[in-house]
Amino acid sequence: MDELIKRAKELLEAGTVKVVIGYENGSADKTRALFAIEPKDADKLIFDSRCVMNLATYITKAEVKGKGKMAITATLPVMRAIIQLASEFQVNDSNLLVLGITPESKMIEFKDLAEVEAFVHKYTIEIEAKYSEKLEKLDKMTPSERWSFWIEELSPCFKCYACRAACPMCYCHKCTVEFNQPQWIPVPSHDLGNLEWHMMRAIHLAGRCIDCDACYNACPLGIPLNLLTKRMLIDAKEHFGGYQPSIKADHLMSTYKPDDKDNFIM
Amino acid sequence: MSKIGVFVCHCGENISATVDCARVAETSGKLDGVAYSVDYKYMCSDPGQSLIKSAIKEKGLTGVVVAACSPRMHEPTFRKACAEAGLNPYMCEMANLREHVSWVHEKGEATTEKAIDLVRILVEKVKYNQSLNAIKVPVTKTALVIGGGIAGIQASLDIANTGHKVILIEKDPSIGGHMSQLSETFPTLDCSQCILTPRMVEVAQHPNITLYSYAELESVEGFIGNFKVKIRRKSKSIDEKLCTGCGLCTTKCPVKKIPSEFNEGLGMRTAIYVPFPQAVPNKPVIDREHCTYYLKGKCRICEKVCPIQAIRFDQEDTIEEVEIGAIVLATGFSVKQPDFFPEYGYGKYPDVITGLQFERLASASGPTLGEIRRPSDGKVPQNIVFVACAGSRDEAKGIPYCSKICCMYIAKHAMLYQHKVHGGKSYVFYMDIRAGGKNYEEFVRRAIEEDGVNYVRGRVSRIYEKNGKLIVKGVDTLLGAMPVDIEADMVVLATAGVANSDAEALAQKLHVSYDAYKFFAEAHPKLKPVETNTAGIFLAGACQSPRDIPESVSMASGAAVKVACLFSQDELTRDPLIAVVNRMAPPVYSSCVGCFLCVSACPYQAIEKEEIKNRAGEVIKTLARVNPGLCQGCGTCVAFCRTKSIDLQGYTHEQMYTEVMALLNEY
Amino acid sequence: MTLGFYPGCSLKGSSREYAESVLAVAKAFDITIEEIKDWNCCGATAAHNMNRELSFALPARILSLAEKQGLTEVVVPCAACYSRLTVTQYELAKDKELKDRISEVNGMEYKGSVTILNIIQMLDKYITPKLEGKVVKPFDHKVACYYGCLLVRPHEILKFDREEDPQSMDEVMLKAGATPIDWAFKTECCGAGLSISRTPSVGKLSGMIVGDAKDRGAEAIIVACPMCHSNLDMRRKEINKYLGEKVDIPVLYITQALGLAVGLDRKELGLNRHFVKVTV
Amino acid sequence: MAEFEPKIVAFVCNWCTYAGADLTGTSRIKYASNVRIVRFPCTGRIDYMLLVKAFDEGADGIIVSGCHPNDCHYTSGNFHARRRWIMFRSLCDFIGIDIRRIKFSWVSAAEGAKWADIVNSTVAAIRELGPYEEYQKVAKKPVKEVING
Amino acid sequence: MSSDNHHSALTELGAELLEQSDVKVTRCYQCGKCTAGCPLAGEMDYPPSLVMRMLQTGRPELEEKVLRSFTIWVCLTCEMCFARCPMSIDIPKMMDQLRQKSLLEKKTNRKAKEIIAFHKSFLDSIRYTGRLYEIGLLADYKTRTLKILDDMDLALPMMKRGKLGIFPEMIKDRSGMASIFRKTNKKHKD
Repeated sequence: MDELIKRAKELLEAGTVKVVIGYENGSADKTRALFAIEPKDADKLIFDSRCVMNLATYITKAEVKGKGKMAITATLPVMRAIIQLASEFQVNDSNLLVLGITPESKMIEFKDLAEVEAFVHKYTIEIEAKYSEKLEKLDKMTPSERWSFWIEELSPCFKCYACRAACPMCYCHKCTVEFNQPQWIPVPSHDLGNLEWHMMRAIHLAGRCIDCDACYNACPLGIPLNLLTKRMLIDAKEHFGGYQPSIKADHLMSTYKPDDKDNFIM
Repeated sequence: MSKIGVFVCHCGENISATVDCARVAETSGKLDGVAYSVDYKYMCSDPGQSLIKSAIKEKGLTGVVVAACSPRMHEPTFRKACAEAGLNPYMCEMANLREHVSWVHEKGEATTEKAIDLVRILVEKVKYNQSLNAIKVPVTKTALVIGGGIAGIQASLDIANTGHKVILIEKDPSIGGHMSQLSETFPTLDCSQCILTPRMVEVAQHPNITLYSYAELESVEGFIGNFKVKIRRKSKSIDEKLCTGCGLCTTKCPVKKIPSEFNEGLGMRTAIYVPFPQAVPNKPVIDREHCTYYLKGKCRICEKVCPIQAIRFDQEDTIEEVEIGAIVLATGFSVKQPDFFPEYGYGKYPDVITGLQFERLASASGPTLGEIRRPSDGKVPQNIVFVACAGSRDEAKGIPYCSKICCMYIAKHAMLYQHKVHGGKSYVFYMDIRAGGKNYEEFVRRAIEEDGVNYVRGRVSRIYEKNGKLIVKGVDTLLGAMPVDIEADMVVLATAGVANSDAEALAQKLHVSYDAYKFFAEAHPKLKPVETNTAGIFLAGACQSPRDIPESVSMASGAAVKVACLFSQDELTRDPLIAVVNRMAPPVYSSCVGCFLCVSACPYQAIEKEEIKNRAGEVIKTLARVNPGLCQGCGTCVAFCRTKSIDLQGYTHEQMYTEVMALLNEY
Repeated sequence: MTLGFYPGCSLKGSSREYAESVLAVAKAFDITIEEIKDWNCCGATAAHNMNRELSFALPARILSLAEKQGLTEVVVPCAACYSRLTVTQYELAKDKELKDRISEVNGMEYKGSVTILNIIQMLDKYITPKLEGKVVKPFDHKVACYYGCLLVRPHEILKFDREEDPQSMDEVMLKAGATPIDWAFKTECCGAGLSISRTPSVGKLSGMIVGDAKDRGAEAIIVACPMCHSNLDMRRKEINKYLGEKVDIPVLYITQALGLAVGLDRKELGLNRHFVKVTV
Repeated sequence: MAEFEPKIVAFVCNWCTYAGADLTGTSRIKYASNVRIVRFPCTGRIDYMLLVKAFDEGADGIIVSGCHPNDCHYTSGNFHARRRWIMFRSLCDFIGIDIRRIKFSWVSAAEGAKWADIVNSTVAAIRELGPYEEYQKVAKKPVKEVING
Repeated sequence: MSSDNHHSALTELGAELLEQSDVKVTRCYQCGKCTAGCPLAGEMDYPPSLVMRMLQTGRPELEEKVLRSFTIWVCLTCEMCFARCPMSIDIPKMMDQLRQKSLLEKKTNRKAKEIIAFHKSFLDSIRYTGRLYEIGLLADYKTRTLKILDDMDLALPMMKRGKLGIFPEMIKDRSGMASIFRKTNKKHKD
């Protein structure tokens, strides 16, 4: 990725951006986020198949944002997240420059976010086959079986919130779980509280999740919590024709159509 | 620590008949935070309210729960009482023990338990109520009256005479409504047009009234005192300022065979037409659906004959935008049309007609100049049958209600027939004679005793033609249910009065409630008969339910007074039950992260962006802010906000959460 | 194309010409008719007058047999049988307890999966759409289409045509080249079940029907019910007595009239079996 | 043994269903007393988390009811609500919450009889389903046990 | 808990009619449309609307008169009254119920003898053969009513036209048929 390093250096040298966000080698053959501030830091930039973490998580963080204009190494999921965040007024052209990496691992520098959006729209979000199978299996179960499945799966969760930290859409300063007047979600890691936390997270991501699986990858217990968001993704498609992150379009769940289905309403 | 007072009302026996009110009061008294509880026969009465007021003062209550009827009925009453005793009115809540408990459940343990539950829920809610201050909004002192029948005319004149501006819109080319179609009026038999037309002229000439005929409501936004209304003025295809109403065009128009709406299809009109000679405004419109020029691109005869070149073929609809403080709905009613009575052959036999058609036959200005001649061959019917309740009181046909005006107009019709056709025989098939009204019963008696109308108690099963006669198969239930067949020359059906076909759409535009039959709903069946559930919108006449002329007129005057009361104030107060975005100490300022997804969820465009700046004037945070003037308090944003940063006063997160908790804890 | 067939008792006896004409017309349009095996009487008026359970058990047995035989659609030409079968299907669908009880009484499972067609529905679905070009001898007569009671009432259950002034038969006859007249007795009762036990009443009721058809110039009365047919045809003596004159307008089943229009043989259609000679 | 009496919570809007339930009373139509109504200004205000809370606290069934489409006092609160219900209902189903226990309905201010029907049919349906023990088993599980276990 | 006590205004017979045929007699407001359209109202001792009124009163002697009436037997079930009833009262279904009660309590009207005999002959025919055997029906009916000569003028021409089968059509499962009659006939023996 010499091209990436070269461009990052140029941007930092010229002062066009104050920080370049990308990946570097971490311990145990893993990659971690790199925040290049000095041109020389850019030498550490890498990009390969191990780079799956969603870097968009960082662009809403005050510590990063506060440094000035950012450039970011962005794979397709990262770009999707960026567009969704732009639609929610969290980033804009004045504070973010995108150094895109195509699915073919080629770098493209985008003039602005509108270009990023156009690029993102070339690819639709598709649920991977292995997940479709799992979802289908769950659909075939009786509600009671699904209930037991989820209670069992969610039971070990001790609310470390790694899923929340890894999710680019979870940028709220004060999450609902921290809302204590009233205490919506019970604090102890109890089956009920776990269930409510994950249900709430899923519904908050309805129409917003860009299916990057960062939450699942971050979970130390390997809980398949991305199944919940994938299910919401399928429902959005089935009932409302789906969605694509778009800077200007109205949000799927804050709008409606007069003919939304109501066959379940008496 | 809360000091809450619980006041349990017996509502006479309405509540106490099935709920043990003393036990409700006693049990509530033991609830945490309740300082005082009592039951009383009529809590809304003066002594009842005094009981609340003195308790507030003496016990230093911080909150009040009145367990009585629906809050939709008396919440304002009790909040006012609290305010008078120095307690913030929004610290008062009501538990609905009447409509939701005593009236819908049998006497018993479970019923009293439910009453106690409802009180407990509200006690818990009140603990989280906050003192709120009413919002003040200005008033635009112009009224919009929709519908130019007798009710709309009366309302417009009354409002205009109090010195306020009125805009009256009428969908037809002329005002006058159904009343202008009537022959004589019961119970006095004075000529309908003779008493109506002077009022119509007065409307046209009144300096405070702007009349838009051939116009319809396009849209409404805003709220009481501050409506923004768009009016569609349909193109009349003439220049109204130039037109003198000479009528030359209407005599020369070659399309002459259009069934006249005014004559209920019994007469014809031209494509460019004035609906009737006394029309106001007395200027023609072109009916584009029938005009040869609009259909085929050729003709323009009216344009050629018009002495002052007032025809405008290229005229388009215009949209008028006006600011309005109050709206009076006076859109009237319709009568059921053909195919509704296949067993009576309406629409199949030309001599089976509706009551409204009979009015046109009996009217001196009608197609027969007031002679009763049947439509098929113009003969004077020697035997005539009037069928009451044609559609009304007929659950199977979807109209279980009584149309109210038919009993009287049938008596009038039969009487007019007997006056006009000497030696003719008339029969009225009826089930009950509903003649409650000043001089009404006497009028019906006159028809029977003096004019010899044959009243037969029973309903007609079928009407069919045989050898040129209409065979009416009826029954006389007073003769041990004896079948009665009558050979008639003409049959008049007292067709049910129904809501207009566009009533539902109009109600939805205005956000007023309507009943199962699409008649507009009053805010309270007894005490708020001219108000709707939407503040600032009032009802007059038969759009609320079928009613006769005197009732429509009184209702119109009632609505006009309501408008005048509203316009007597320069400012209105509004409940402060609106959404608010939370604020916190710096550096957070608010838990709102400024995603602004709430903006598109808001039905009122009431959410704006607010920038928080530091001393240097730099924007450090952008938050949502609710415009209190625009917010109507639906709470759609509240349930949507991920960070729970917006809350709705009066229905806060804590209040609703607490209610749910209280609901089930001790179920 | 195979269609289930429930003839009912009349079509095997006093109204066999109805069955003959139904089968002839079906054959002419390549429809294979498969009779329900070992079918029983629907119970008619007698059963529902005398014994409610029996009045559901008998039709339910017929429908169970049809289900067993794998039939999905059954045409029931007799209006009375059509009414009984449809009412039973409706009541059993509404009341599970009754359904279970009837299955037990019959010793047969009843699912309620069969679609019941009356003769007009059958014609509308399978024959009239293919009629164009097949009408070789248009039935060029003024006809009074007589629906009777049980084809259209109660609408709540049958959901066929409309109760007052129905049109479906008129439309079929129009396509067969006839001129249906507008008349007043389309759905008045002919006396039906009282034919034998109160013959004079039937003479009067049927008389009014035939009288109105005559007054309005009908050349034939078209029916779709064997009971209507036997009253209007075989009771002509009593009818004429009531009317005080000899009226000889023939009464044809709709399938007979349609059969004539598409050029079928008069005998094949059973026209020779009528009491009032078919002159049209 | 006494018949199981389901606990039912109704979340209703003020302008249509609450008023409709008032009309049920004014019309003196009798219905089952198992239901407790919580009044909201609009179905748009109904937080789906409150539904979950109702189950947490022991509800056996829930009714959510508001204005028919186009009848909303606030123009579109019910439309927004409907869209959320579609997603929420599906999520509940996916999690294994028994969605037969959540009844959604439109009841207008004129439909007093419909309200009685909705309550009665919901009570009958929930009675048939029995107490929501499956959920309660999880909700009532002591916290300690989880920590130790 | 709620109760279904709101039918308490009904008598025992009224409650039975509601239970068995969904007819609530108090719904009738006596408009008479059923009578006006009934083809045989003129032959009834009490026209349909009067029957409704008699039942509404709840007076035992009037209920008794209804059960003993000719009306319930001469009713043709033509469904016209139900079709036009503004209150959708299913009078024909109610008539079925009244007839069966009248039979069960042995209160049948004497004038209805022939009608009932016909129904019985009809059902007997089905009971034994599964299908209607028209000649058998006629013969049985004539023995029951002693109306030997009625309709004889029809029989011969019918046979000539092939409209009367000489032998009965019999279904195979006749024991099944008999069992159906047995099981549904617990209440009344004829």
